[in-house]
Amino acid sequence: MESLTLNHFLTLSAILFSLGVFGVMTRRNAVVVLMGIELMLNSANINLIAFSRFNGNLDGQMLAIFVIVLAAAEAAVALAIILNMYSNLKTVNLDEVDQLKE
Amino acid sequence: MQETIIQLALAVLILPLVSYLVQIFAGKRLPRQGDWLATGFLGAAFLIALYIAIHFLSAFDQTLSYNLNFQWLNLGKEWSIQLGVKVDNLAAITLAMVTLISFLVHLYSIAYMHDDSRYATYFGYLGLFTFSMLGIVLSDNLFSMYMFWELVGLSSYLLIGFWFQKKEAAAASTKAFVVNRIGDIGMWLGILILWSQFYTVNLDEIIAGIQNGQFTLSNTWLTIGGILLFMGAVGKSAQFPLHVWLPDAMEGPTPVSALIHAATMVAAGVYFVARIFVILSPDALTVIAVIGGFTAFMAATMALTQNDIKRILAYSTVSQLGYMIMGLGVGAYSAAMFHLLTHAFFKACLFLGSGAVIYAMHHEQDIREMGGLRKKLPITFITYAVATAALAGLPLFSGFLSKDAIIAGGWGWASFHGGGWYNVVPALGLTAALLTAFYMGRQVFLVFFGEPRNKEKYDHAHEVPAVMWIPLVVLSVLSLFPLFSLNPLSGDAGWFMNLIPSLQTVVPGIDGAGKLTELTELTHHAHWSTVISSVLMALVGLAIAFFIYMKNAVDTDKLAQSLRPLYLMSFNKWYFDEIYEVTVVRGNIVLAKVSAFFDTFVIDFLVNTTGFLVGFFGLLVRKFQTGKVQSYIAFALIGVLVFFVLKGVF
Amino acid sequence: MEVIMFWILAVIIVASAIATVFSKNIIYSAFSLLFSFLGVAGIYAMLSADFLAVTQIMVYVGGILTLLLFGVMLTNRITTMSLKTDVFNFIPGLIIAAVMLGSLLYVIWVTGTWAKHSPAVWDTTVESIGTLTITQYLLPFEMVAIILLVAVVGASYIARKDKQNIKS
Amino acid sequence: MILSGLIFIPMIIALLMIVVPKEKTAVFRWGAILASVIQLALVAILVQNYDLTKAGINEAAGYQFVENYSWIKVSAGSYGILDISYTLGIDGLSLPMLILTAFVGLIGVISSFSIEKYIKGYFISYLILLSAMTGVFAALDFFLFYLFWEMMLIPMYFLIGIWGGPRREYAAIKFFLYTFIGSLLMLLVIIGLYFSYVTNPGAAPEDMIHSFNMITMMNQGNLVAGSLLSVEHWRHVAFILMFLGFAVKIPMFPFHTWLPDAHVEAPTPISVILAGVLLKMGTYGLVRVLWPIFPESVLYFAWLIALFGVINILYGALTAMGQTDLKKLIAYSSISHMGFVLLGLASLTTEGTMGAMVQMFSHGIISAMLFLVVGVIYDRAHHRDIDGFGGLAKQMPVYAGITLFAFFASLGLPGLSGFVAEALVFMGGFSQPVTQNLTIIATLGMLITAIYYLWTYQKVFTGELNPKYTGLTEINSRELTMMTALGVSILLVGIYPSSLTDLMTVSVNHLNDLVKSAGTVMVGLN
Repeated sequence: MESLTLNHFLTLSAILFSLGVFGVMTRRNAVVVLMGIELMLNSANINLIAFSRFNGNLDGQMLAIFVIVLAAAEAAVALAIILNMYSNLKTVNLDEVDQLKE
Repeated sequence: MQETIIQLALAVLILPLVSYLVQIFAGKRLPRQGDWLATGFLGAAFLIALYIAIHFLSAFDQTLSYNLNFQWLNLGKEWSIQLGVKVDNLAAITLAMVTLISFLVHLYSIAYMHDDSRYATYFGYLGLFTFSMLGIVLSDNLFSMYMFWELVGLSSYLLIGFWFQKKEAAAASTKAFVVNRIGDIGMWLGILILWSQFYTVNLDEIIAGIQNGQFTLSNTWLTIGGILLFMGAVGKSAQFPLHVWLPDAMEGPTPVSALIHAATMVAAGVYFVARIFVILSPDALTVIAVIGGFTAFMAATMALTQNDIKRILAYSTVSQLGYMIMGLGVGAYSAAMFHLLTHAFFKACLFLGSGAVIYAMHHEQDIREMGGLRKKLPITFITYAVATAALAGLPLFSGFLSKDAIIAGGWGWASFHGGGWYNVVPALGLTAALLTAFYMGRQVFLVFFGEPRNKEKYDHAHEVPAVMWIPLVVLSVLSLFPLFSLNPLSGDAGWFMNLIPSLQTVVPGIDGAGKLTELTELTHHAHWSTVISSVLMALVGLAIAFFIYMKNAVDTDKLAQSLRPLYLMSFNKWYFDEIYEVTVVRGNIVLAKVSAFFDTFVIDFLVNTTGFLVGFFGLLVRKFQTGKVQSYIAFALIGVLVFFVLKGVF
Repeated sequence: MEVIMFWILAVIIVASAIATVFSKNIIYSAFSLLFSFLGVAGIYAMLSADFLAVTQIMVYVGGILTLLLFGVMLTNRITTMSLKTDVFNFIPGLIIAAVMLGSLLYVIWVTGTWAKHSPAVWDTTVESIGTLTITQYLLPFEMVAIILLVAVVGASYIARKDKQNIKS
Repeated sequence: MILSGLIFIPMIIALLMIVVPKEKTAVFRWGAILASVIQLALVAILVQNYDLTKAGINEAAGYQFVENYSWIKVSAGSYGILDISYTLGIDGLSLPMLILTAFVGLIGVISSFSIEKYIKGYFISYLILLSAMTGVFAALDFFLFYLFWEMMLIPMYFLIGIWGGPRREYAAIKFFLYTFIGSLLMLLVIIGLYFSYVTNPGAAPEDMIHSFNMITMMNQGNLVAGSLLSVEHWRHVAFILMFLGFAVKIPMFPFHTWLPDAHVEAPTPISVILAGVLLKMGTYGLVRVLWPIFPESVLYFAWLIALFGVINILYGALTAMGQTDLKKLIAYSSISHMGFVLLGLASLTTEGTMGAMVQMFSHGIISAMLFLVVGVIYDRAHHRDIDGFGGLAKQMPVYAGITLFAFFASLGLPGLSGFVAEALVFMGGFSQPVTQNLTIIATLGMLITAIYYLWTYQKVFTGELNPKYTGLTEINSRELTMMTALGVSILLVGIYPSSLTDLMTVSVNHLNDLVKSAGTVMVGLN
């Protein structure tokens, strides 16, 4: 068995990302969509950290930290929006929400 | 002396302008609405002009002329636009003539216009007109001549439309200005041709330039230029085919007709052609002669059947202007100028006389309603008769001298060109003389002789006041032969023909002096036969009129019936108005409507369609805005993918 | 050893991610996501990013996932409504995701040599990250701090019950 | 500092007005008067101190009252250095336009006293418009020029869209979109010019200073070798694009249809400004920017420009004849008259160019007067249908006289300013073989113009008085004051044109020499 290369990680990250995309695209429940987004962010972080390692410096890791922090903030805001949406529209199903239209 | 004369000439020019400004801005507040002031200004102008004229007459030098130039516009190039005044014999005499008639018309108007509500304005307009006319007379260059030319158009517009409440007057004024403008455009193009060649507008410099062969284009262009310049005169002097405005212009007050449409403004065209006479090529002159001769004949036929006393005179004016133009065309320069002068006096006399008749008849203008007025209006009758005799070309009167000289010049010109169809031009002139005598005879017999046809108006008629008949007397005296030539049968020996000799052309390739000598020779040769034939024509014309309208030898209605097509043609003025109405006026309106339609429904339609298409596209694109978060994400991702693919492909 | 470790983690991550995405029950999704996050943390550890691995577990598992679960609980009335939720736009989603995956893999494999450096091995990165945070990355750090503050305030503002809504 | 003052004083006063409560209408009215009077006074100072011997155009030293401050200077790596400066200066081409702006601006303010709606907003917009217009005429930096150019659009949009007639929104949007597309075309070329001209040609790419200064662009030595606009056919393309940008403003057939709509809907003072000043910006742009920067294209396209000029003259006049709305008629006559400017500029002779410049000024004051004339009757009769009046000369003799004066001025009566302009244009056009035939055709415009004005006068003022209008009041003293001021200036330019032309002679000659010499040299450029 060969040793691990960067491509392994990148491929993993690509698969994870695509799954995230699929989730975001197809799920009806806003919370699950949010989960898909988290998956995508995670895949990005894998990339960053892998690059960081194979570049020999910590810039990627630093960036990943910021991503994690922002993801937390994002999750908080997004959930707040979902709660608001729920209290106003009585639903969290995105296909029933088209308030953005006009 | 030069400076004094120039200053005096400028004073003559400015006085009417001052009169205009005073009358327009302060006239209403002056006692008697300022008529005395305007008349006084013009009287002063006349006296100064007379002084200038006497100066020139006493010097009696054919080449005497005074110039003053100033730079009007300098654009930093080697050329500049120089305006200026030039006083020579012709200008001095015309100056005196214009101011005299203007003064007399002012005087006459005091009574004639007395009840008008815009009395002060009227005198103002007269001043403006006189100013513009004097400007043309004094200009030494084409540019300022053109400027004053248009100002004359403006003042005639104002005066014809003076009684603007009358629809006809308003329409006539518009027509006059527009028709004149057609001619002016031609004139302006002519000026442009000369300008683009010489970069000067000064006439003397242009003449010198052409004489020295600096006109680099072919002689055809010189002909075209000449004809274009002549177009200005066609408009202003009411020559065929732009004569249609003049009869309509009779809607203006009668003194105005006398001033503008008989004596001065219409003479401006002739004066202008005289000023450019020497640069006209033989071909251009032929065109001018033919148009002049034709106009003289055509207008005379139109005058035969009119019933409005002023309209007869109007057509007669067109006809007489045709004579002058013809005279210039055939090279009888001094004869034409002579006729300009004599015609101004007797035609002004006729118009003012007709005004007196109209005034006495309480604004009745139809000659069929008049008759027997010689008893009621003796002074008017005598002066009118004298002027009629002059117009008809009877010996002993001024008109004979000049008209005869023109026709003789026409015969001379025809034989210079070897006869043939060239003879048609003087023949037309001669025929017109017959017709003139006839229609003037008709008018005088119908108005002053016979029994009154409208008893009521006749009974109320009475002789006009002194301010009105004094001008008549002055003008009729000026229509007598001794003032111009001691020989009643020839003007050749008179002071005018000697002071203002015929000029020789400067067009390259022509022996000017030789041509002039030969023309003079041939004209002289034709003199006696012309005298006899034209006297004969005049007498025959008068005699026919006498038998028809005095002796009632022929029933006029029956005559008209038997010559119906000819009668109608004459009565309807050869249908010119109708033809123009259908072609030019309608054509213009249609063109205007078409372009307005085009603008709204084609161009603006395209513009709005573009706007609509953009909006429609927007509506289409709006469909993508579903309001669903996931579709937005999908679009974003598709965009990313497209980018990917494109990056991969290229 | 390392390779085997990677494969195991990869399988865990992908499998639980698939479960997250496809599961009809939200609760299952959330718990699958937990495994996915843990697996990613393992990958971080393998890439000698110890600090990040710990952070991942703490923030994602401890924070975000809990938050998500709260979200699920608060927005679904368990008594009245099933926690099940279905999938829609299946085909377009699949196509886009597949094309995305294809392009990504294509780019990864075509490029081949991403690595500029042989894999670095750090004993611990905590110290270096700490140093970097307050030196080179001070400004972003401060900005992130502000963003967090704003997010906290904003989130609580958005999520608060509207008084008028309560009345009505 | 005079120019900056000239530009910004109205704006400062407008900003001060913001804090004034909107009930105090007198403050806004007299504040606007104050701004305009200050502007006029400053322009008078400019004229007083103006050196008639300096040409300007493409010589930085020839400009006067120059203000030059570096504004934005950024290095853009391999794209060189971005250099935007605040450069103002005037020469013989801009001075008359500044006089016109200040003069017509004041007339517009006086005329604005009749505005009754949202007075505060109106005067603030008006003053900002005034600032922007002045800025366009004084700017020498393309960036600044464009900035003022766009700044003018917004107040104009509101002035038409809020204070206009019944279809004001349509008109305002049409005006805005049309002119905006025009300015986008212009922006495109400005950017192209920016990349193609540098102040230090020959330097390394990253050291090249790309300036927006117009004067830099007028010197063909500043072209970067190999740049887009050093290729002849691209230069032609750029010329056409920018020309179209200005053509919308002129407005040139077939891009003119915004004008009648805008005029018809705009309130009287805005029509006055629109016709008096705004239209001149298009033609000013031509002489200020296009002619010196693309001399060879000018020579190449001269006949086409002249052709469009003649189409403008005739088409505008004919369409005017077909109108029944008095204001629309005058709007179309504006189109017709702006054609003379194009024809004159295309002739590339001193007379022609000077004629075009005089026409710009003269049309500014004449059309201002014409729109005021229409405003007077509209205020009283509340309609503008030419066929709906009749015999007004009896009821309002002074007004009729003034109208006749304005009409005759517009149809080019000698002694009034329009004639000087037309005469010079014709002289210039006729003496150039390229434009000769077109000039001959253009003279027909003189006739058509006369016909429609006189017909209009005949229909509106002559004949029996329409009994509906026996109650109309004569023109009042405020209106009379404006008319008199305009009338006197029309007469002054008409009788003594040197008073105007002397300001421009040196610059106009220099411009012509530049276009002719540079144009012939450049033709060889590939």
